[in-house]
Amino acid sequence: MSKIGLYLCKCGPNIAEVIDLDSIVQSISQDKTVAGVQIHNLLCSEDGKKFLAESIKKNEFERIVIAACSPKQHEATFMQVLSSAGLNPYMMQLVNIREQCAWVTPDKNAATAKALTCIRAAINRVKYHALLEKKEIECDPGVIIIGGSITGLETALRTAQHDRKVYLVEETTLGGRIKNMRVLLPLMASAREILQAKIDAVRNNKHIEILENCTIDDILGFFGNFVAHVHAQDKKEHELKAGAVVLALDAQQFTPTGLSSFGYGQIENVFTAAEFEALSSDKVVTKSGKPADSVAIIHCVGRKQLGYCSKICCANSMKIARDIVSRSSGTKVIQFYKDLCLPDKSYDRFYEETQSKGIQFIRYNEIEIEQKDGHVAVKVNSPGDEGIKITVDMIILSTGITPPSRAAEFARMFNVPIDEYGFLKQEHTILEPVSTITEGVFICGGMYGPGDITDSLAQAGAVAGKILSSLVPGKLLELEAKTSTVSETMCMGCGACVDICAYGAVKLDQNKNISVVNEVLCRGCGNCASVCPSGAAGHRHFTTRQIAQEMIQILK
Amino acid sequence: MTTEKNKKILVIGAGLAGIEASLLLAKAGRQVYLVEKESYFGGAAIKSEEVTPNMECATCMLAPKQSDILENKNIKLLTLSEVIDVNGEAGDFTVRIKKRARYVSIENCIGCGACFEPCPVSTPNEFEEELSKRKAIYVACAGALPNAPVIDMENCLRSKGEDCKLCKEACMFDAISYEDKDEEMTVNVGAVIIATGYKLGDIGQFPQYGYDKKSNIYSAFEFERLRASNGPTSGTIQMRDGQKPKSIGLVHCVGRDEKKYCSQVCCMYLTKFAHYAFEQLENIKVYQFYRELTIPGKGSQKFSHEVKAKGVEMLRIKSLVISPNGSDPPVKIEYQNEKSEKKAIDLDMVILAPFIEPYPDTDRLARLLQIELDDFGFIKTAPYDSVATSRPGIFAIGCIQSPMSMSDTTIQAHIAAGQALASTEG
Amino acid sequence: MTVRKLIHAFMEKKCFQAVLAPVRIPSGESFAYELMNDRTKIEQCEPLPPIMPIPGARVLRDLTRKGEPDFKILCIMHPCEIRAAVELAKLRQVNLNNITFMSFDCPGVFPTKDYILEPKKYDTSYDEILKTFEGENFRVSCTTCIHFSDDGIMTDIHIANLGINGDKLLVQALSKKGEECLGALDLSLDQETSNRQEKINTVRKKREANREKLFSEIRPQVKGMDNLDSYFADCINCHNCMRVCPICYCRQCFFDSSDTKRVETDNYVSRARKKGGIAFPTDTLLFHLGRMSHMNLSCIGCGACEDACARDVPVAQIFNFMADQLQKMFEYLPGRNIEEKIPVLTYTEDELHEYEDAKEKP
Amino acid sequence: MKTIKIQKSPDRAIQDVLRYLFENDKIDGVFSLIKKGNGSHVYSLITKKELLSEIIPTFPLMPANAGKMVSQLTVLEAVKKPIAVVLRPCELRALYELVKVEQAKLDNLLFISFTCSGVLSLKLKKDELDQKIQAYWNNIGTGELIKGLRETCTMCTEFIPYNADIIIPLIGQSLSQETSFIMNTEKGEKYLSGMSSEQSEENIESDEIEAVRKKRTEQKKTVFSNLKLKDLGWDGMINVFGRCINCYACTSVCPVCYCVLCYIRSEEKDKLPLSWQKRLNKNGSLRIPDDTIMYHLVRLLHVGVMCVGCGMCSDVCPTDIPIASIFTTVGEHMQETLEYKPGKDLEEPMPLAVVNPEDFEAAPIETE
Repeated sequence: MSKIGLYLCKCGPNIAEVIDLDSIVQSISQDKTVAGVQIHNLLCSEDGKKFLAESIKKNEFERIVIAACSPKQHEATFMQVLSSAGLNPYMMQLVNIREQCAWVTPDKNAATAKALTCIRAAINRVKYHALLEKKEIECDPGVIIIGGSITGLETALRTAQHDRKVYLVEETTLGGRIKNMRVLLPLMASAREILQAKIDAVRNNKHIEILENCTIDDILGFFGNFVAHVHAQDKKEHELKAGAVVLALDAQQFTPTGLSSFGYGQIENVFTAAEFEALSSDKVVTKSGKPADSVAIIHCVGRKQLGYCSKICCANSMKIARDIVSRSSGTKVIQFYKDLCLPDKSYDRFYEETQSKGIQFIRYNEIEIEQKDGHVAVKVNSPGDEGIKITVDMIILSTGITPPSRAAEFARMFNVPIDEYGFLKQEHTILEPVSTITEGVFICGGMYGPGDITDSLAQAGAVAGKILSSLVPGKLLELEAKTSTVSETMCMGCGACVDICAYGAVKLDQNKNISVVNEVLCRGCGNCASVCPSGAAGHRHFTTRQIAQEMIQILK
Repeated sequence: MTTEKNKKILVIGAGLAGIEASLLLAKAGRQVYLVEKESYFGGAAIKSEEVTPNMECATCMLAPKQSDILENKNIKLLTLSEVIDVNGEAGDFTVRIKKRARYVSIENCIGCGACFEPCPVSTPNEFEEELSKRKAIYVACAGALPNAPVIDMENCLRSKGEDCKLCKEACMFDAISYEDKDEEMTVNVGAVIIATGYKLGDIGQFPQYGYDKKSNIYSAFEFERLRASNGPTSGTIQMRDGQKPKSIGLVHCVGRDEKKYCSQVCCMYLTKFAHYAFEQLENIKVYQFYRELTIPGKGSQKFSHEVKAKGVEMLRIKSLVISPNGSDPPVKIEYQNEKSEKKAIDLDMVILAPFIEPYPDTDRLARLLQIELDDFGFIKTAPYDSVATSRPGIFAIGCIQSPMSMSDTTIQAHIAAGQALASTEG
Repeated sequence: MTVRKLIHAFMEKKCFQAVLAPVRIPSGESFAYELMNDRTKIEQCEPLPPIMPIPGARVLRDLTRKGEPDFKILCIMHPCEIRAAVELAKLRQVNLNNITFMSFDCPGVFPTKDYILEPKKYDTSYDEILKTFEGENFRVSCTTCIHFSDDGIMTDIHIANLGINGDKLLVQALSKKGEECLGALDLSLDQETSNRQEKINTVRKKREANREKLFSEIRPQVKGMDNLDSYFADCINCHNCMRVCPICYCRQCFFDSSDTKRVETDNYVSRARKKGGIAFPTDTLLFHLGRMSHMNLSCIGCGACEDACARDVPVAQIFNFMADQLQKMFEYLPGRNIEEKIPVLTYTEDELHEYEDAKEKP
Repeated sequence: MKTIKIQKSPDRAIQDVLRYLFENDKIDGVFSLIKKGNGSHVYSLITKKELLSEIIPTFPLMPANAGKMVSQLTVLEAVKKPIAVVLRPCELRALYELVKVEQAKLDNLLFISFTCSGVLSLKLKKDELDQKIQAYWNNIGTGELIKGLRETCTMCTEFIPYNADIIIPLIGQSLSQETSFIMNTEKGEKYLSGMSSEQSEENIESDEIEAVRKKRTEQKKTVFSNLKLKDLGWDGMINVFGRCINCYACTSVCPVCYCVLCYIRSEEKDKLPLSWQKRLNKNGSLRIPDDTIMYHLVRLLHVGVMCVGCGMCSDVCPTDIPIASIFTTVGEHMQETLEYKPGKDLEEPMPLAVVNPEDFEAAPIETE
C-alpha cells in the first residue's frame, strides 16, 4: 500500500476553534494505512506551503489528504505545491472541513465527528486515485469567418496578423445588407463609401483569403484544430484548417406580410425601410413616379410578433426621414412611434435636430393603413386624441431585425443551441457574450441578436479580442485532465452518451459501432459516465470505485 | 516608433471592464498592471445582488474572475493606487503610480475580521451609500476582495494624536503595521486601457426631485444596497424608520432633460427594482413614472412584461415634482400625465434613476493622458472603432466612454484586449 | 392459401432472400429461430409457435448489431418481439434496414417449462385456441397483453388470423415496404368481410380485465421494502431474467461486474455487523430494482424473464405492473414507432415544470 | 479420532457448538444456511449470537454453492477475525479448487461439515419440498435415495468431507437425539478441546458408509449408461442441448466458473453480417443464437476437470437439460485420465496448470 500523508489545517480560528484536531490525529493514528498526520496553522500561507512541500519530500508520501477549506478556494494552490514537491497533483484529496463542518455545525463534538468521517472517506478514496497528466496540443492560430457582411469584413481585418491565416467565406459576394443602404448612423455618412473602404482593406490584406460564392458543407474537429469543407460554384471542394470559427451571417429585416393592419403587399406605396433605402432613384417618388409630398414612417412594426425591441428602428427611421428631407425639401415627413428607444449618448441630440428639420413625431397606441382614392391613409388613435386620420403619398414601415435565414442550419452544424428568438445562444449573456458553448465557435452580427452597425462592429472586435488572446500562435493549449473514458470491450454503441454530451466530445465510431471520446473537446462534466447503463463510460478522477469507496467509508 | 514595442499593458480601473480585459491579456501571456483606486476591486457591478435579464447574482458571477486575477502570475493588482503621471507614446509609455498605504499586509491577513470589533471609530460607509456605518479599519462589504481590510487614516484616532493600538492587538497574525507609507512606482507599458467606469449623477442639484438623503426618497444604488444580502439591512427593503413600505414609486430619466442623453440601462434596472418589491413585499403597490421605455435587445421586453403582469402601474409622464412633505405616506409626487392633466399621489418610498456620469476625476486623467473628452465629459471615441481614444495606444472601455449595459461593457473589454495585443505586437 | 405458400410466393418474386422464423427443434419439445433460404427448410417453419423460448429481438440483435445484412430478410415474429426489436433499434442494437416484419394476431404462448414436459398435450390445445383465442395456462404476461394485434406495432405485413377461419387468409400491408411486397404478388384483393374488429375488441376487453385484476393483486404485495423482500425471496441471483430480456443489452451488467463481485471483505463483515447478518449471494433485491430502474420504460411485457426464472419468481408481473404506470406517466409505448425517442434519453430544460408548478401551488 | 457427543438433534447440536465458540470468542461470525423471515433459505454470514437459533445447517437444500459464496467473501483479502463455516463436502471441495486459482483465501476460517446424503432439487415447488423433508430425514441414516434428490447427489461418492476441521457423521447414525463431532484436524481440536462434554473415539468409515457408497456407485453406472454419451454423436448432442436458450445460468451458478466476463459474451464473439451470410449460403439455414452446443463443449473443456458435481447447473436450467450429470460423467472421465481429484488436496496443482513432458506420450485410447 502506498504511503498516505494527512495534513490538518487550523485555518486560524476558523477550524481550530470548532473542531478538536488533536482527537482526530489520535483516532487517525490507529489507522495503519496512514503513514503520517500533521497539523499546521495556515496551510495556504507562504510558509504553510513551504512546510507542506518539505514534509511531503521528507516523508516520501505518495498520496496526500488535506483537511482544510473548500476546493474552490485552494485546490489549485495545493496541486501546485504537490507538483513542486515532485508528486503528481492528482494524488491528493482535499477535504472541506471548514465550510462543510466547522462553519455549519455549531456543536463541537458533532463537527469533530463529521470532520473525522469525511477525512476517513477521503483516505479511503485517495487509495484509488490514478496518476493523471495535463495534456497539451499544438493549436492552429487560423480563423474561418463565415459571412461576408460588414461584420465579417471587420472581424477579418481585426484578426488578420502576420502568422495567422484568415479565411472569409461568403455565399454570394462581399457586402451584405449595407450594400443597398444610402447613409449610415451615427454620422449620416455614405454607406457605400464605408463599405467599399472595408472591402478594399480586406482585398489587399495578404493574410486574408477571400472565398466568394462559396458555401460551407461541414466542419469537423475542435478548438485549436478545426477542419472545414467548402465548395465553390464549380463544385470544387476546398479543405480549410483553422483554430477558431466565426459565424458572422447577416441578419434579416422582418417582413410584415402577415400583419393585415399594415397593408404591406396589398396597398400601393407601402414600403419596408429596407425596400425604401434600396430604391435607386435620388428623387423621392412613389411607385407611379409622382414625387411624394408627404411620407409617413411607422415605428415598432412586428415588435409584438418578434417579442423584443430591435433597438435600431427609431434611430434608423429618423435617419431615413432626414435623408428624405435633405433630398426633397418640400416633402412633409411624419413619424408614428410607440416608445422612442434612443439608447446612444448622441441620439437625444440627433432627435432634437430631426424635429428642428420640421419632421413631426406622433405617438400611437393602435394604427391602421387604408387605401383611399389613390392615396394611403393612416388611421391612428393615440393617447389624448382618438381616431385622427392622415392621408399621405407613401408609407415606410420600420421593421425589426430577425435572425439570418440559415441560422438554425448553422446551429446544428456547429452543435450550438438556438435561443427562443432564433438567434444563436451565447455561452453567457453577460460574461461570455460572443462565445458559444462549443469552444472555438464565436458569433457576431446577425447571429448574435438585434443591433445596429456600431453593435455589429463592436461584436466583431470582441470576437477578435477573444481569438487573439486565446489562440496565440505557437502557444500550446492546456487540456482538461479529468476527461471521460469509454471502454472498448464494454461499450455496446447505444449512443446514449453521444446524445447527452453538450460539447459534442463523444462520437460514434461507425465501423466498430462503439463511442469514442475526443479528449480535447471533453470538459470532464461526467454526464456520459452517469447516463451509460452498463458502466462502459467512466470519468477519470471520479471512477465508480473511487466514489463507492468514499461512500462505503461514510456509511460504515 | 521604437523597434522593440513594450508588451506590458496598464489597465486603469478594476471594475467588470478592467477585470475582463486584464484576464484576456494575461491569457495571451502579457504582463498586466491593474490599477484600482479603492481598497477593494469589482467596481459598481458587485453592488447589485441580481442583474437583468436572468436575475443572476453579479457578485457570484465576478467572484471566480476576481480569484483568477488574485492568483494570476501575469496580473499585478495595485489597490488604493492612482496614475499620477504619463508620458511617452504608443508602444512605450512610462507611467508613475501612487500607491496609498493599506496598513494591513495582504499576505498575512486571512480576513477573519477580529480587528473590526475593538475599533472605537464609526463613520458612514461609502460603499453602502452611507446607509450603514463602518469602523476606521474596515472592508467595504462582506466578501470584498482582496480579503484584507484597510485603515482609513483620516478617521483613525492615531491621526488625532492618540496612540490607539486596539486593532493591532486583536490581530492574531500581526498583519497590521501602522508604519506603512504611501509609495510611488514607475512602470513602462506598450498600451493603456482606461476602465474607470461611472458614477450616478448628483441629483441633489435638481430641487424638483426633493432628494435630501434623509427622507424616503432614495437614489438607485441606495435601493440596490438595501436589497443586497450583505448590505446594511442584509437584504430587507425598508424605509428610513425601518417599516416595510406599502407603495413604491420608480422615477425614470432623472436629469435626462438637463443632460440631454439617455443612460440606456435605467429602464431595465427600475423594472428589476419592481421585481425586487413584488418578490419581497406582499400586496405592494408599485408605480413607474416613465417617459420613453427603452428596453432594447433580446430578453428585455419579456422580462419587462413579466414584471408588469405582476401589477405595476405604468404612468407615462411629461414632468413631475417630488417633495418629502406628504403626511402619511410621507412622499408626495405631483406630475403631468400624457394628456398633460395635473395629478398627484402620495407614496411610502420613491426611487430615482439618476443619469450616468463619467467617474469623477476623468478630466484629470484625460489631461494626464492627453486625450479628448466629448461634451458630456465622457472620453471621446470614434463611431466605428468604439474603444480608440484620440491618441493611439490608449483605449477607453465601459461606461467611462458612454453609458452601457454589462454585456456591452464585456464586449468592449474584449475589443480593447484584442486591439492592445495587436497594437503592441512585435 | 396457407402462410407457408405466401412465403414461397414472396421468395419466388425475390421480395426476400431469406426468412427468419421459429422452427421446431429436431427433438420436438422446443422451438428455435432459424435463418433459412432453402425451400425445404422454409416448408418446416412454424410461423406462430405455442411457446417463445428466446425473444426474437435477441435473435435480431445478434444478427444485425454489427451492421445491416445486405440481403432482404422476412422476419416472422410475435407482436411483442417486433416491438422489442424496434425498441432495440432506437438504441442502435438492431439495424432494421432490409428487415421486413410479418406479424400475427397473437393468442399468447405457454410457459416453456410446462410445454417441454408434455409437448403433445399443449400442441393439441393450442390448435383449439387458435380458433377462438380462448384458453388457459398461458404465460401470465400473455393473459394481460393488450397489444396482441396490429395496433401499436411497426409491422409491415400482418396476417389477421383472429376471427378468420377456413383456408382464406386476411393479409394486411401496414407499411410502404409491406405494400411493395404484396403488390409484387398480384393477388386478387377482395373486401374484408368478417367481424374481426369486434372480435379483437372482445379479446382486448377480457385482457384488460385480467390486467386490472392482476395489478390490483400485485399492488399490496410490492408495497414497502419488506413486501418486496418477500416477493423476491426465492431469487438465487442467477440473472436468467436479465440474460433473456430483449431490452437488457449491456455487455456486462453492473451486478456482474467486479464492482459487485470483487469487493473488500470488511465491507461485507461491517454490513453483517450492522444488521446482525448478511445473506449471500448479496444484493439480490437491489439487482432487480436496479434493472427495473434502467429498462422499465422500454419494458414490452413479453414475460420472457418469468419464463426463464429458475425459481418461479413472478418477475414479469412486477415489471409489467411498474412499466404500465411508468409508461402512462410519459405517455410512451415502447416499440410503437422508431422515431419516438426513449424518454430517459431525452432531456428538455423545462420538462419538470408541471412537477415543480404542482409542488409550488399551496 | 477424538470426538465429542451432544445429546441433541444435529441442527440443535451444531447451534450449541457454535454458541460455545461465540461465547469464548473463538469465532467472530458464522457462515451457514439460514431460514429467513420470509420463508426463503439462504446462506448468510451471521455476527450476532442471538441469530444462531435460526440457522438450519443440515437442511437438505443448496440455494447457491457455499464455496462460491465464501470465495465472493474472501476474493480480495482473508477475513481478519475467525469465522466458522458450515457447508457440504462438495462445497468445501469447490472452495479448495477456487483457492488454487486465487479466488479465495482460507486463513481464519473453521470448516464444519457432515457426511452428506444429498440435497433436494431447487425445482421442487414449496409444498412438494415440505412433503419430501420428512422422507429425507427418515432415510438420512440409511442413505436411501428418495425421489426429488438432485440426480448428481444420487450418484455422489465423495460424500465424506475429508478436509473439514470438524466432521459430523450423519449417514449411518441412528439420529434419535445424539450428534457427534469428530475433530478431524488439529485446528478442529484446538477449537473444540475446551468443550466440557462427553469425549470418545470414533472414526468416519463405517459399514453404513460403505453400503451407501456401493449404492451410489451403482446409481452412477446406471446414469452414465442412460446418457450414452459415447455414441451421442452430433445429432445426439443436438437432441440433448437443442432446448438450450443461451441464458448462461449454468455459468453464473457454477462454483468453479470464476471468470467475471465469459468469452461467450465478450466482444470478440460478435459476428459480422458477412459471416452470417456466408454460413447461410453454405448450409441453407442456420440457427440463431448459433453457438449453443459449442458453448457447452467449451465450458466442459475449461471446468470439466475442476467439476465437483454439486448439481447447481441442472437445478437452474430453465429447459431441464441434465447438464450436471453430463458434466459429472465427462468430468470424472477427465479426472481419471489426469489422475486428479478436484478439491481433495490444496497442494495438488491443477492438471491444466502443470505441463510435464510425459503428458505428450500417446494418451491411452480405449479401443474396444
